[in-house]
Amino acid sequence: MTTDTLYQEIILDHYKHPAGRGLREPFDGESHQVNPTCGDEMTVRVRLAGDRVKDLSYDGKGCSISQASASVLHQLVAGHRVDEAFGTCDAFTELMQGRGEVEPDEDVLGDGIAFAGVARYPARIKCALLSWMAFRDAVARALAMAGKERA
Amino acid sequence: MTTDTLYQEIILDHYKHPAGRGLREPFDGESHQVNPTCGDEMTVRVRLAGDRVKDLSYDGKGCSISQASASVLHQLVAGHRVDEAFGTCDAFTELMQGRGEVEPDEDVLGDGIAFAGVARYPARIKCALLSWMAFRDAVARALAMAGKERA
Amino acid sequence: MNELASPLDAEQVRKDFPILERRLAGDRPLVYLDSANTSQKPRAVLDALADHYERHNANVARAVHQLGEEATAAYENARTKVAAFIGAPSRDEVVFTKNASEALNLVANTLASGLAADPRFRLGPDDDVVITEMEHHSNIVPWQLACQRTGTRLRWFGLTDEGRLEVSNLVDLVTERTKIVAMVHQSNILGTVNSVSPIVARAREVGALVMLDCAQSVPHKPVDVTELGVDLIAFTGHKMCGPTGIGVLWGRTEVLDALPPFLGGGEMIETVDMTGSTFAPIPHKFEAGTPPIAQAVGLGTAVDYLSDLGMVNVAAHERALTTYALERLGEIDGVRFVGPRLPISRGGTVSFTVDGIHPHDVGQVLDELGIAVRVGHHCARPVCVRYGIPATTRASFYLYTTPAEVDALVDGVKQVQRFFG
Amino acid sequence: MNELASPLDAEQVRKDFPILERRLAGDRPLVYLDSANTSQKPRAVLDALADHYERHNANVARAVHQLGEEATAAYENARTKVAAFIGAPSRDEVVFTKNASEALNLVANTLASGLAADPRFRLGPDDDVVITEMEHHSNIVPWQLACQRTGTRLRWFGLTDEGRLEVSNLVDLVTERTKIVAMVHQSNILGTVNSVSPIVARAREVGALVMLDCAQSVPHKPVDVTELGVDLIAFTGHKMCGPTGIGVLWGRTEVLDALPPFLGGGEMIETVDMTGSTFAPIPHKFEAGTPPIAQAVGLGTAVDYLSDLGMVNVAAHERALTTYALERLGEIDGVRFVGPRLPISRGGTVSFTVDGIHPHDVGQVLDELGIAVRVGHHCARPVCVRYGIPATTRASFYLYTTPAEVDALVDGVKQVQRFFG
Ligand SMILES: Cc1ncc(COP(=O)(O)O)c(C=O)c1O
Ligand SMILES: Cc1ncc(COP(=O)(O)O)c(C=O)c1O
Repeated sequence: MTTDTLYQEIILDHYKHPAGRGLREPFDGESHQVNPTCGDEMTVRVRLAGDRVKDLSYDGKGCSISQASASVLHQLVAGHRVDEAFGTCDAFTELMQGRGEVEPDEDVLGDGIAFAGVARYPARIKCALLSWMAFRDAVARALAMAGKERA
Repeated sequence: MTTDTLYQEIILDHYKHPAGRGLREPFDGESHQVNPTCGDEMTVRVRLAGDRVKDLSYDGKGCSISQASASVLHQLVAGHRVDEAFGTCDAFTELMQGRGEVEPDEDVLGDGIAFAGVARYPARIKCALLSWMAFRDAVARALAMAGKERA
Repeated sequence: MNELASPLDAEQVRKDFPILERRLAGDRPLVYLDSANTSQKPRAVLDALADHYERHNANVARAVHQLGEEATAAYENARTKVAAFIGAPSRDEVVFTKNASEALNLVANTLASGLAADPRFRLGPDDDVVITEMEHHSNIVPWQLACQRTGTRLRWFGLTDEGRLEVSNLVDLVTERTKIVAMVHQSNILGTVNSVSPIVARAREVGALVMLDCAQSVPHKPVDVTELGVDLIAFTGHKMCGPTGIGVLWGRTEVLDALPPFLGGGEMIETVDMTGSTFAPIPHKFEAGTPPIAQAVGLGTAVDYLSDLGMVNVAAHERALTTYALERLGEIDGVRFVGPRLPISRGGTVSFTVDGIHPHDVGQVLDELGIAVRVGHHCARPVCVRYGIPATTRASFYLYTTPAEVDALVDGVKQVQRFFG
Repeated sequence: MNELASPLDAEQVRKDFPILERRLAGDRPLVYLDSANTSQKPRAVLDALADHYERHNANVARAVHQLGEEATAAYENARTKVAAFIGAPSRDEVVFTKNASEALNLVANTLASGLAADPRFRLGPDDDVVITEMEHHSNIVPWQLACQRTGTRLRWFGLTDEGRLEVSNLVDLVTERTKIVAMVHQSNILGTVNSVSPIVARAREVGALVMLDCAQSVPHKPVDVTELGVDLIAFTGHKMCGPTGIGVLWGRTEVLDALPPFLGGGEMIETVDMTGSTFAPIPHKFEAGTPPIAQAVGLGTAVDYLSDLGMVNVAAHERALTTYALERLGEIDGVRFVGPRLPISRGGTVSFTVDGIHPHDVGQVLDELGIAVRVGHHCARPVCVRYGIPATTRASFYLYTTPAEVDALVDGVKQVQRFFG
């Protein structure tokens, strides 16, 4: 293990040039997540259209891993079907919790495979997952709200 | 250290044939003491006459050391002047707390010198002192009561 | 007797415990019959402690550095081991405390605090807490203090002359008023193992929680929390080959989730503002401050050690010894047992009195012979009061105890009688 | 720099600490700069633990046997050593807890319980508790919980931009309503050492208690409770060369006597009846259950170790290192200190940010170089909020830290900047 396993070029790129960063209006669901050990924070908003994630916008303070991960999240789920996005979420979570023993599928995870090394750093897994947890929660809130409105 | 250091013949004698045992009426002060570690209990009554301890009566449950010590206490203080009795108390307490390094004075402590070995058994010191603490407390109560009556 | 119908080779086991080679005053070998008070530690546990401090020592859950990650992994791994050892469905249900007493106090205290959202977890003046007359002080005083604070009524099961729980009044005692039944699994003074299921059944009928004090059962026999069907248990590391300074509270997730936090600070928080804080999920919610890290690692190793021997074997070994000890001690004139006389539903803890001789004197003379027993009320004074005695002498066995040590005890008691005769 | 104006020979001291020979991933030597989180342990402490478990292990205060007497003597002897170490007038004023957090909670909890006879020791809705914005969570959350239970108002001293206590409003803050001022002696994030005497003087005027969190001062400089003139202090063994699993509460006799019991059970009682109990005198009143026996023995040895080196020398060594570190780190463009920039009234804990790089990333790259620092809010989140930062990188020094390690840190930070630049 060296720093390079963790800080892949792709990660540093996303960190320095994040995709889709910034909180945008309108949105259907929002979630704010905190990493208690380090004080990192991440807010994620989703805008749904039918069965699709029309936009995912985000903002937060945190380390390169959490920032880059949010950028990759945006790249992978914005414009995609909600069920597909949840599948990607599952795959990314599995990769993170796999102690470095899970082989990532590039077709599903795209740039996300660069995070494979993070799984070997227990203290950083939460950083990588922060935005993904917020995304899941934001969609759940959006759907709950929509359900209420229909009722 | 062997059992014989602790269980001197004199101690076993007092244990098997205690002097002055039993609670007697009338009395001027009474005290009940408990040893929390083993549940031993001792009640001591004093009857005062002028500056003298006219009688000291006692009863309790406990080990050979606590029972023999009460018997020696009776022997040493019943009939003696209160200030003398307190002097004896001080000497006995000093002996017990002296970690086996205090040379007991037979003139003051009489059979009490047999307890010198107890000082080397931290768990038993409290047993030996139980009746003596009760005696001191009983006299204090008697004097306080007398003071109140005079006032 | 030298042959015991035991699946354990105690002579072999003894080699794992350095202290058992200790010579006492007068060059006497140590006959340690006080394991219910605290157990001795195998070499494996001492090595684990040394290795932790010499190679991996760091604080947990706070560091991104290598030592911190190693220490955290070791600490959390100990939690996983303990959870498996007691059959806990989730490792998050295992909370490390400083001893069993803290675990018991944690529950009494949080129920009494009034801070739980759900009223089932708040004690009040219309409620009862039910304990038993054979509890250790650590499962009496916390409830007395809790009841004093909240006006809750404290009730208890009495004892039969045989040293067993009097359960004939179960239905009158455990009622709709009862919020929690807190009772000992195996008595540390009587040796009695309580039958838990009828009480759990009744508690379920009336919606009461059940907490079991397993300080004397988890070290000595297989304990499976799922099988027991209780809500909470407490036990302590130092009685099960582990270090001092660590205990365990196990609780069902729903129950631990519902209890408000106990001690505040350190890593038990989610976020802290000067004006208010939110708390971490279990188990961390109940682990304020730097936990007993090295001690958890040691306890994890102790659990491995016990599991390797097999708790079924440990229990069988102690049963054989107890049978033998009850038989041999029972033959001595003037020896009276306090607790079950038959080796049925009881553990390897044998309390007795010797006619006309105070336990302090019994213990003292035994000590001169190198035999370590405990004398006193064993932190269960109500039991002594119940049986009208000031104290008992208690011999307690563990996996390293041999029948020869029981023989030494029997000979010792006879010598005591000669001495004071 | 290789020569430090320090009275300690750190190279010699390092030989006492086995872990400092540890090689990390990539065969890097360990540069341990996280002692404010937890300290490393000298061989003497590890030997004392092993010797205790291998030769003297038994429960305390309960046994008449030889091992029990030895364990009790060792445990109580540790209390005597700790009392002498902090200048306590009586050894009975030293209570062993599981960590500093428990000591702080003990005081908050017993004040909030409402069980004290004397109203000065009962918190209520007309009272204030005063803390500071630079407290560790362990001295915030207990008071938040206590205030929540009792309706007491929580107030706090703010911080200056320099990282010092804002005391200009002392008289408005500490008033007749104030029951207790609870504050940190040395901040674990800022390094600031607070000046205690003006606050004690004001507290005395209004009849408030003063409790000092000495978790970061007792390990690093001479602390004399009598000189400080406070009522209570808390500290923790693992930060002062001692084992995990032990902390200390010291309190003036009158204060500890007046506080009601905290945890119930075990040896904290005088007598127990099913209907009510009475309690042992201090310190045992506050030590429920089997205490951290081996850990107390280890802490006693740690205190001996520190005393032999001399706490004045330890403090001087750290001052020299801190001066050097502030100077060298201060030369790096983009490094900003959080806490006093001058080595005056501050300890060897240096928090900083690196422009544009998150502390997690700083810590991670340093770790790859074998340099262990802590990153995050250091359990003092309000300080981060106060200074508008999410977290800091913190290097903290101890008696085994060398100037070469400071150099390694400085080089490491530069490498971090290159990496993310
Ligand atoms: C200032 C301060 N107070 C309290 C604590 C809590 O100490 P412990 O974690 O040992 O309870 C710490 C250390 O974490 C600290 O730095
Ligand atoms: C039945 C029982 N419960 C609770 C305890 C308390 O355990 P600890 O002293 O480790 O808190 C003990 C042991 O002393 C015990 O035997």
